[in-house]
Amino acid sequence: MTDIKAQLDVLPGLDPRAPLLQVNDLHVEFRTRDGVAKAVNGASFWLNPGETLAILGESGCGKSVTAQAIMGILETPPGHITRGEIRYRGVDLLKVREAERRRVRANRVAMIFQDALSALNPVYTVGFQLAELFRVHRGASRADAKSRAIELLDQVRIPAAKSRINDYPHQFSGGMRQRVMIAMALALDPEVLIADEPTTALDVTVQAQIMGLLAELQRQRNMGLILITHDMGVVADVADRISVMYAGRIVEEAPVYDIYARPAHPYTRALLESIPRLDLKGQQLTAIRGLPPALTAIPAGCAFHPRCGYAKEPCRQDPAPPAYAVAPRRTARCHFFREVLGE
Amino acid sequence: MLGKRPWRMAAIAAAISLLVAGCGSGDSEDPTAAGNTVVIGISEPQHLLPTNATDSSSAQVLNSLFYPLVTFDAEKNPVEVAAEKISVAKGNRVWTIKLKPGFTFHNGEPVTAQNYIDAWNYGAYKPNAQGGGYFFDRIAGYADLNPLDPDGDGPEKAAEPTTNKMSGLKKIDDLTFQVTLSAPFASFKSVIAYSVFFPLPKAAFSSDGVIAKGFEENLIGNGPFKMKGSWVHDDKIVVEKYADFKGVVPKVDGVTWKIYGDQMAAYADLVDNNLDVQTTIPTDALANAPADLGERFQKSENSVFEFIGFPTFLPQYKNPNVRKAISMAINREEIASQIFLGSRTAAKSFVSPVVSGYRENSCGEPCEYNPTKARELYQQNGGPKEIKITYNVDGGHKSWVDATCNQIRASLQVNCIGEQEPKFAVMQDKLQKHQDIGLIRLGWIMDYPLMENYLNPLYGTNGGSNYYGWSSAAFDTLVKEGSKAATPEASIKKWQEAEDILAEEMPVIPLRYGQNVYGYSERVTNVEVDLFSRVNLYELETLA
Amino acid sequence: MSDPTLPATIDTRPRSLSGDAWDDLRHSKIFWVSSGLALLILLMAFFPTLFTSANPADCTLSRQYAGPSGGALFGFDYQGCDVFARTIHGAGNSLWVGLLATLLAGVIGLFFGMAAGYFGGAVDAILSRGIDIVLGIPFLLGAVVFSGRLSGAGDDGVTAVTLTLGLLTWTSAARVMRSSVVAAKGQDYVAAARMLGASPARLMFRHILPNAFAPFIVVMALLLGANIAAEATLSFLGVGLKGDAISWGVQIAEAQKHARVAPAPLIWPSTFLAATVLAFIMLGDAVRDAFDPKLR
Amino acid sequence: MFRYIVRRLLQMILTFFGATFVVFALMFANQDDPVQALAGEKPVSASLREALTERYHLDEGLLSQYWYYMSNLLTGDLGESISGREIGTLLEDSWPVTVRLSLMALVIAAALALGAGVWSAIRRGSVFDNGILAFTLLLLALPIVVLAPVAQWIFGMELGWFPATASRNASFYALLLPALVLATTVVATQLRVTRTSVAENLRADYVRTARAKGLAPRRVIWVHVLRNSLIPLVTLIGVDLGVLMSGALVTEGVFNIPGVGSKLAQGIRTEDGPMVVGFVSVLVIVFLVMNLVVDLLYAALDPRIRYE
Repeated sequence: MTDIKAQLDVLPGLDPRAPLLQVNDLHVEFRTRDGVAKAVNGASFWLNPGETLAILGESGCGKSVTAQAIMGILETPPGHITRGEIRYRGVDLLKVREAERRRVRANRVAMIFQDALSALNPVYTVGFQLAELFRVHRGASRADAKSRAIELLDQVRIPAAKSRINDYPHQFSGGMRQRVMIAMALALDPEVLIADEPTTALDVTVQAQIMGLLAELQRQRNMGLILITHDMGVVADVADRISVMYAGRIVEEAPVYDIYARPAHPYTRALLESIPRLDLKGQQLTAIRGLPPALTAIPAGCAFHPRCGYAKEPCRQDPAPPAYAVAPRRTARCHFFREVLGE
Repeated sequence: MLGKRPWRMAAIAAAISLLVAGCGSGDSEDPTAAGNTVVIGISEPQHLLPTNATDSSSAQVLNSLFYPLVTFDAEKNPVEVAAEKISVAKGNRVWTIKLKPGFTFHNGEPVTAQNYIDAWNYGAYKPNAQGGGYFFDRIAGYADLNPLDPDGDGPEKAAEPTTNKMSGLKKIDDLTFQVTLSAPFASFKSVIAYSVFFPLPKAAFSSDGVIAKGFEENLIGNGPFKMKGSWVHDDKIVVEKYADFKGVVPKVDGVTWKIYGDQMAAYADLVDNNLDVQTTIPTDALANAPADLGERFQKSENSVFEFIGFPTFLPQYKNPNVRKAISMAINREEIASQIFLGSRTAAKSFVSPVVSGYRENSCGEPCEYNPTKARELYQQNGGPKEIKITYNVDGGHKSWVDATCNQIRASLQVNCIGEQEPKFAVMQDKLQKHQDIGLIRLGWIMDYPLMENYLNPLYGTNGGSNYYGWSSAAFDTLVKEGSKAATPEASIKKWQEAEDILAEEMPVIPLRYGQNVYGYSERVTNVEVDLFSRVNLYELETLA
Repeated sequence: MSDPTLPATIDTRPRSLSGDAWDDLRHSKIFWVSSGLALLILLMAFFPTLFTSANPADCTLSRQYAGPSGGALFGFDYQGCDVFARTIHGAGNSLWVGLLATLLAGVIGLFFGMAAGYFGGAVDAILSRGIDIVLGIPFLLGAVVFSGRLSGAGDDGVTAVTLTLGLLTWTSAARVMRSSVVAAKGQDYVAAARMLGASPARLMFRHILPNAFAPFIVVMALLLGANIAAEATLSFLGVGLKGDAISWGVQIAEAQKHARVAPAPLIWPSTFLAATVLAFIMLGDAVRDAFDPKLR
Repeated sequence: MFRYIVRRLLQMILTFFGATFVVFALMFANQDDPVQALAGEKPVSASLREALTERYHLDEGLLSQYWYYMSNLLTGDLGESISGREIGTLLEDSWPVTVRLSLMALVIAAALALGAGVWSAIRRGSVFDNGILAFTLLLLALPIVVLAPVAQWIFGMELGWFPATASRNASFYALLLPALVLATTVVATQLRVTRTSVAENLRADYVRTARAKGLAPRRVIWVHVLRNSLIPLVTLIGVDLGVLMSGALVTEGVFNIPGVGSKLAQGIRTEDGPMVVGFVSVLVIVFLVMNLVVDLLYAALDPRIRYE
């Protein structure tokens, strides 16, 4: 495995001591005919090697857009990054020229997507799509690339890898396809892996296998993993830290056990309460009142205030609540976080 | 399956097809470049066997490969060429033709009387279905070779001809033969000038009365040029000078007959000097020809006669006055100058000026453009409210028919439409069934320069092209008497009296006489085009 | 009473494909320009007298190639007819032939392509080979037979030309439809719809058609342009419109012969024809983009 | 797959007979008086008419005429055209130049359609996109009847870049102008279809994955997107080749190329049944083969399409 792991000096100025990935006050907006949709409004988080950060939130809260912004595959127009930094090992990727940025993609920072069937090119064999990475990034020969591809399929535990290399995506089951995606992402031994709802399209048993595989591979390679999901259950047993996202902002960030034990933001608390639990069998499930705001018209102040039980006057005015330090290595953007914590 | 790279697939496919496209580059050398030879444009001849070839293109090619018995001088009188002497016994029925000695075919065979007799018999013999067969119908014994089907389309088939030799042809000696006609005809000498009467060498026949396979592609004639290579269909026919030719020797060493499917394409080559002579410049190019060619754009007489026939079997056109009124409504000069840009001249009589006996304006007043009188006469005689002029669409007549209709509409204040028929045959068929397709556009090119060759076929009761059902016994007898008359001058007097009846009855509206409108390149000079639209190969010269 | 907690700005009206499409179309400039142009031409086709009072058939040779004067904005042609009047009056036949022939070809192409693509197997074999046979029939032969046999006396040949174009030009549309149906048939949503008990007809037209429609619409829009232009080729070959029927095709076939001497009688009808083709194809594009959710 | 090809070949034979019969029937319906059609406007003598009617069974019914034609054909004798020329030689004379001309036109059209189609799909709505759209529409709207003579006049006679006409074995260069003119009749449709298909595929998820794999935009388009969007273009190319062969009538006329198109037109005008059917039989074979190749290409391009 390591022979191809030539540590290309992909980017000038990489500082091994700096945090693996640091996103500061990221703003992304989409200029559409119906007005400007502010998909991300100042998201900030960081990631260290070997650590798993879960980004949690309802669909439409900007988590996928954030991931794509990090990878630099946002389609501009209509998507535009208006402010903020994405620092990989100290280097702000937004300042880097596209040609060099491309060398980071899949090489140092990789990504896997939700629906593997449509994410894989239907008209090329799985082997071709895997070997392509080695041929393009490492200039490997056709034979070398093919053997590397087979090795990768073994690693993600796809049976009879040697024969299946020439099969097409539609000949694989949902779980198998997701394993191929993972193999593709890990091909060049990246330091950061962003998984955008990797198991949403899969049933529970396969989900567990995939998450298990991810965790195992992460440990082996001491990789940083950003897990984007809306499923609280998956997060609990995999993530080290959780950032809860709402209307394009990180409203709360904390180690996973603290959040489950004592959430500091009303939205987090509401999310936790809406998880169906065995002991509440037969009772009415609690749901959060209302709908997430349209991104073209995000309410002033704290975006959650129209749906928040604790909302008071200050919550409704600008500026939005800052990230109060609730505890060491833990923040929440709520003026009344103590009240939320207290109960 | 097809490999991973779609690009390799596409590149291979493109390469193969370009290879295929490029490989047939063959002889793209420019035919005009070679020395003292000329390139003349023709359309693809249907046949080249003399007795089967009746279109002008094949006539041109045959004229280079064979030596005619007779040709015409400036006054259009027949003059012996290959024949030494052509004499006729009293009664104009028995003609004796004596050939000039010493002539040989291109394969060395001497030219004898038998060659002519075999060729003419072959042409007349019905099963051979030769296009020019009807030219021999005057010779005695023709009927034995062409038994007619007793009941037309009925079940009975025509009987097989008993013999394939016409009784009227008799060999006197090696260089003389005698032709006996079934009926006296004073001007038979003019008839045998046509290319149908060329001789055929013995080599042409694989057995008695059967043409050898491939002979038509590699003709052997007795003319000033001989075939160089064979007839490349739709491409070209190359002929070169025949060394020991005893007749008048042409100035050029060879001719390439270049075949064109479309006259405009030929004109494009002419302007580009890829083509040396084009005998008929298309009407569409007339507007630019003077500018493109300057004084290399010329005109000369030919026998084309264009007219409109009245369906006299229809009630509305029975009255001659209605016919005269319509004729007076047409301004022939304006159409000739505006539509045909002077390439046609207005016609005011019923035969072509090229024949002796033609009289200027024999039609008289009905052919003069006089809209007011025309409208009066038309309304007095209750002409029909709508006039239709039918024409076959593949002849390029649309523009002048529309113009004529516009004139009739303006003069007679009646509606007039140009009606297209996809094919000439469809028009003919409807006429035979006396359907009302209105006035019919017709044209005629002579076979031989005699008034009779206009009067009989066009206006005779059973004339081949008399589609309008007009017949007059007086007219027929006058034409017959003309044919039998002792001297050509007597024939002409009779034929002119017949023409006067036409002026009275107006079965047709004479419109225009055609002209050869031809052009040549900067490489040639002395270019003349004769009555039959054939280039005079003997005078033609290339500039050094 | 709307729920107070809902942000006022969310549009609560029910959203349908056509609703979205109209929303989309309203904004696109191309849509307005092309539909305006198309409307103008349709108006010209049905009410020529709105644009010119001159009689297109009143031609006198003395005015041959005369320049523009008075009502005749484009001058006079080879026969001395008013080019402007003939172009306006020509719109009727040209559009009539173009639209009808394309409609006919579209319907046949749709059914052949859909059936061949959807049923596959024997049906596909028969229909596809049928398409090959029709492709084999030379265009001119069809035109000659139809114009020869169909048009009685006095008929101006419009039905013959429309039938000729309609019955001979649907093959490429059918082939493109078949290929997109074959591709679309394999998708999961079709299996799902079938599992939900959709009848083949519903499957074909409710589910497969919208997804297989994009390339088909493109080919059809182009076919409209090609058919209007083909009418000129038919007139040139002498099997187009007959009698004194006027159309751009007849004008172009006539003017083409004298283009070097008098380009105007050729340029104007060709420009009108190009503008019509452009208008209908841009309109087709705009509508197709709007109705294709995937291209949103 | 092999069984599929065999089945398709069997179908070809049936289609071949079907096509020849249909065209024979059309020619029969179109037949008024072939003898007169041959003679043009000259009168036809009764004896000549009877002889030709006898030789070509012109007076017999459709079925018997078709039977005569087919019995000859099966013995390899394509028969004689009414003008008396061997149809076999007619085919040999006119097919080569037509194949070269239509292949050249097709390669030019496909290359332009591919290049411009992909580029205008990427730059949807840009000046290039609309410019190319307007240009191809102008080509489409200008009837070939106008385009061919104008092209010949400008490029052939005035500027002299190309020879004004081309002969049967004209050089590659001489055929370039007619090929370009012919290409205009098909390039518009091919380009539009490619543009739509590529635009649609650019939206697909696998394109996002390809970008996420750090592939250069060129590779994303020309490797990943293209192969998914080729099916409509390939379909059209299959159809267009045959159309170019039989439909090049006007272009062949203007450039004096004695190809299949002009021979067909001549055959139809002179109501020459055997000749037209001879040509159409070969044409139908071309269509059949092309469509088989296109269907096989479907399977090659899109693995989800399988033929048993």
